[in-house]
Amino acid sequence: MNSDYSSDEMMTIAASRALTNKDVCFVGIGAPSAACNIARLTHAPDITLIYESGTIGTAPNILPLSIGDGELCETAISTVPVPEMFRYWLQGGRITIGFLGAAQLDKFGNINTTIIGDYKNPKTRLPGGGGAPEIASSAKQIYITMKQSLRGMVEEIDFFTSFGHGDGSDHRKSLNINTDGPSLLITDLAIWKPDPISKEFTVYSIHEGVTKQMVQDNCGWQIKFFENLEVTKSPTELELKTLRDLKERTQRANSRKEDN
Amino acid sequence: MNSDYSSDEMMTIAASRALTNKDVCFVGIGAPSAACNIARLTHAPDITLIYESGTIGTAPNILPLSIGDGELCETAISTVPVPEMFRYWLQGGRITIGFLGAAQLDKFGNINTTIIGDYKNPKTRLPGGGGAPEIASSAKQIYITMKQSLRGMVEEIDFFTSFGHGDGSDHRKSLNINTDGPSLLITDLAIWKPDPISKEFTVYSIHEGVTKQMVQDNCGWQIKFFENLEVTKSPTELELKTLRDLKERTQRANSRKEDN
Amino acid sequence: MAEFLSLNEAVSENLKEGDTVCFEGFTHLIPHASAHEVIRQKIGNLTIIRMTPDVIYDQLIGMGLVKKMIFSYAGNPGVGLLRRFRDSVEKGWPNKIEIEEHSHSAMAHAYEAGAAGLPCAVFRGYLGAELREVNPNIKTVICPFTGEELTAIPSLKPDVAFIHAQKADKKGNILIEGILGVQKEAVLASKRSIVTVEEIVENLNSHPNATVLPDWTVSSICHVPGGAHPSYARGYYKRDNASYIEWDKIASDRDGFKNWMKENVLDVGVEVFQNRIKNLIENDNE
Amino acid sequence: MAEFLSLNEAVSENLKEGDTVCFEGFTHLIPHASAHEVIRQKIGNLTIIRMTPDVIYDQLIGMGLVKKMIFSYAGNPGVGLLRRFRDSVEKGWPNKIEIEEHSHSAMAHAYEAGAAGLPCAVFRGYLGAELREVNPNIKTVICPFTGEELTAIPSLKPDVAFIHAQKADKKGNILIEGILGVQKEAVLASKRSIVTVEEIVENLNSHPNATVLPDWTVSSICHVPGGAHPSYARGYYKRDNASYIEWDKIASDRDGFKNWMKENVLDVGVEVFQNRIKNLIENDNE
Repeated sequence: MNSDYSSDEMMTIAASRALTNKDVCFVGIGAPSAACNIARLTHAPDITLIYESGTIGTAPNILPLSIGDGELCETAISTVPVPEMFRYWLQGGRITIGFLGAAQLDKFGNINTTIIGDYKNPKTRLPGGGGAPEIASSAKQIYITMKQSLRGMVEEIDFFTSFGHGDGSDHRKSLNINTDGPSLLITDLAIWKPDPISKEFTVYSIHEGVTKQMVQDNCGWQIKFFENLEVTKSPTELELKTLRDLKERTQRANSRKEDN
Repeated sequence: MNSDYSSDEMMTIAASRALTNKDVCFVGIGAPSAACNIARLTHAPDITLIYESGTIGTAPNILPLSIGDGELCETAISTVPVPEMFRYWLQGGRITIGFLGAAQLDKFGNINTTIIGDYKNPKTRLPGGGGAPEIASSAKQIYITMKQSLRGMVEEIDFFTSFGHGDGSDHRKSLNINTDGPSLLITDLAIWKPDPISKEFTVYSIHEGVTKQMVQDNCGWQIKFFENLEVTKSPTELELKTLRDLKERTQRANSRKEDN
Repeated sequence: MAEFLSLNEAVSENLKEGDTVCFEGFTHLIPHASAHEVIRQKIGNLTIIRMTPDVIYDQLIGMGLVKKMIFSYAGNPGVGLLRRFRDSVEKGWPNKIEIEEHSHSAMAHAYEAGAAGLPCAVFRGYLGAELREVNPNIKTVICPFTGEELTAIPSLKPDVAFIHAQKADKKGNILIEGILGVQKEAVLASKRSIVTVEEIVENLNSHPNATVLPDWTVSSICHVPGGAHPSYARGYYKRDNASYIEWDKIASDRDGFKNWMKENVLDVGVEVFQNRIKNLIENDNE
Repeated sequence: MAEFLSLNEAVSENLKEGDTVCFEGFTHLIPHASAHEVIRQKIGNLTIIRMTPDVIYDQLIGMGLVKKMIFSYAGNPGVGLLRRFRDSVEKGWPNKIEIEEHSHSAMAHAYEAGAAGLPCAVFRGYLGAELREVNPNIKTVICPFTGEELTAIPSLKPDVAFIHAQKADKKGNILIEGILGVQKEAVLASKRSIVTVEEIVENLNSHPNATVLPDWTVSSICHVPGGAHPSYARGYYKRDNASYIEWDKIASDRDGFKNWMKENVLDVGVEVFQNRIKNLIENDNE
């Protein structure tokens, strides 16, 4: 067991463990990208990673800084035009896991990355949805990763950028959305799964060294816990080394570029 | 002047003369393909030839036997998937001339290549429309080439495979078809253009050595002639040599393959 | 995840009596060997789909394995009509197949929509064309912005797609180069797919934007050199035009057809294909 | 037929005050030099379209040349938010731009439909998403076969498209390789198009299925080595990540922004781009 790791590292590694060789992941930049590549470099070498820039089956040696980095194309099985990516690959139902982040998230996995405040006169204008609205409905399952905070995990989001379970229970089905929706939330403190009936994100596993109170203190809604609450295993030496090596390679590659 | 040529050769060469460097032609196999390539090899070296197999800007050294011959791809600027060909290139309105043939043709340029007899119980089942229904509506202009016969040029076609001018005059516009439609008919005996008002194909030029009576004898409807009827210039030495060389190269290439 | 199988196993595992199936290839890369294997296994009652049904569809129809055909151009390219198809439609021999007829643009759009997971394809088609009077699967939708009436047809979603490609790598990724037709769309639109290939290589080493089907989009891969003959495979062998011309004569009468099928399809195995291309191998010095 | 022009001439001939214009590039091949030329020529009142507006759109907005933006993700990739865009939307400086906001899938479909000559794109989109409440250009059509409610948005048909590509041949055919984005669609959907290229070569000698825009689909071609910087051009130079990170600071206040624009855009010419990539040239030995 290794206790010398950050909560960020724990989050990334916990997310990587949820992925398998059979998954076809639509990967966003940041924590999802790191998690997917750790999975690929450890227990799931045959996982398929797809970035919305059109790169299919990439195996980057360093983490891309943007979804369109050259590294993604050079290591891909094929790079297709962006319209094809969204038509044949996402809408075509070929993605098993869509990885999303959130500026605001509610307990039903609904996500806001559009605005804080009012849409017409926003307090803060965020980047917007990008691929998320259709990833949320077309990927078979949605995994969400984010660091917990009272500002981020809220009772009510300001804008429904992408639909999770709506008001919960069978709200998705009632809108003819036939995919599973958010089925996993991995934060820096815990792993959450939707309650089978209400679809409310419920704490399933708490990362080693974290208390229930810490999870609640960093979440804006009243939390529920599954009965048989588990403890997330700390990162193994291999997981940690793989993640750190990847980050170091990435940093080295980027700084070398600037030194030239 | 050279009078030692066939009416087939005259037809192909007359058709080639109607093409310019600025044209983007959607080419069918047979006489259209020969005409387009003669134009390219004589007065219109910059003409763009597109075959529905997805080959854009081809310059075949021999005539293809099918629309998907390897020669077309090897000499093309680019070869695109067939759905893209029909979406971006034909439906996108980028084709200036669509070249069509016909099993049956009426005086308004409507074409049948589907059946002789009744659709459900045909006397003769023909190949069908292929690309023609949308070529007829999406290409800016339609050129038709066919050998004249009473069976082929009829008062009433058995099936509207592709729409020409319908019942004539503004019938196209009334169906929201905004392209010009059939604007030229080149047969082995004459060149025809639509009457500006009625849109009925009217003889514009008779090939040298052909009489009005011969044109009428090989056409199933009562023909009209333009007032200042012209005589189609016989093939020049260059045109004839280019056509015959092309056919000879084609034959040689094909027979060589069988000799192997 | 693609399995490497013999063609015999791949066909019997993936294709069932009554299935809807396409064998795609646009002049180039037509999967002849696969169609012959289906004929040997006598899998019948099929609905067959193809933009340009030619010799292999004439054979499937003549052998009585077809219930219905969805198509846009039924001819022997560069030669003429399809005699077994005509005999079925005109005279009902060996059975009268049902036909659903479209244009090329419609079929290409319908495969594309199938690959895109949509229930229908929307395009500008059939303006003034009579097919819309005889094919109930041609309908319309109105553009909610311009009011234009557009054409809609159901997307194509076959049970099984057969294609032939140049290469697979050891993992099962498939490379197609040259005239691409609708093969990628056909595979992505279908529930299952069987790909015969000329060659299995360590790495595809392909252009980044080349047409590659990842291994997990394909059901079975079969190594069948020459499997497109008398169609061609760019980089491997040329089109056997003589065979296409001969077909017109072979198919011209019922007995001649049956004898030819017995001798050249039923009584032989898939291995004959690699002999058939021996004199057609592409030669760079030529 | 494409004309070879200087970028200065190409911009003044093709782009007019009030036009609808897109500068496309998906991380790769973003036409920075073209946007800077438009800024120097002070062509304003523009409707700008882009899936992923980033630095150049921040610059166009900050310089007051934009009336409206149609987009799906407005961020500085890998860095953060767009400060000039935010200042316009949140505080109205230098003017409050109008926005029409979509998803990536919607924008990609809308370019594709524009290239395909259709009035609208039909897809499965925005299920449960709130953008459909605030964007009146998101409507529905019903599939006439299944009854499914599908999404429709107007196709994109800009007046002018700007893209950057690796190569043009002497005739004017354009080659794009690597991450392709929506550039081909953007050019085919637009009335006019300007392509800056790294290199003009005798022959493209490209893969048969490479992405090539024939010369007659393009209005003007300009030879601008480095014209994508700080974006990258596969085979030529790498992405200048440091510049993207710097931009966040430069754009953080109005005066700093204006000074930077004067010094690095207004007071210089297109020739600066080839110097900016000197330390980023791709090196095969690396």
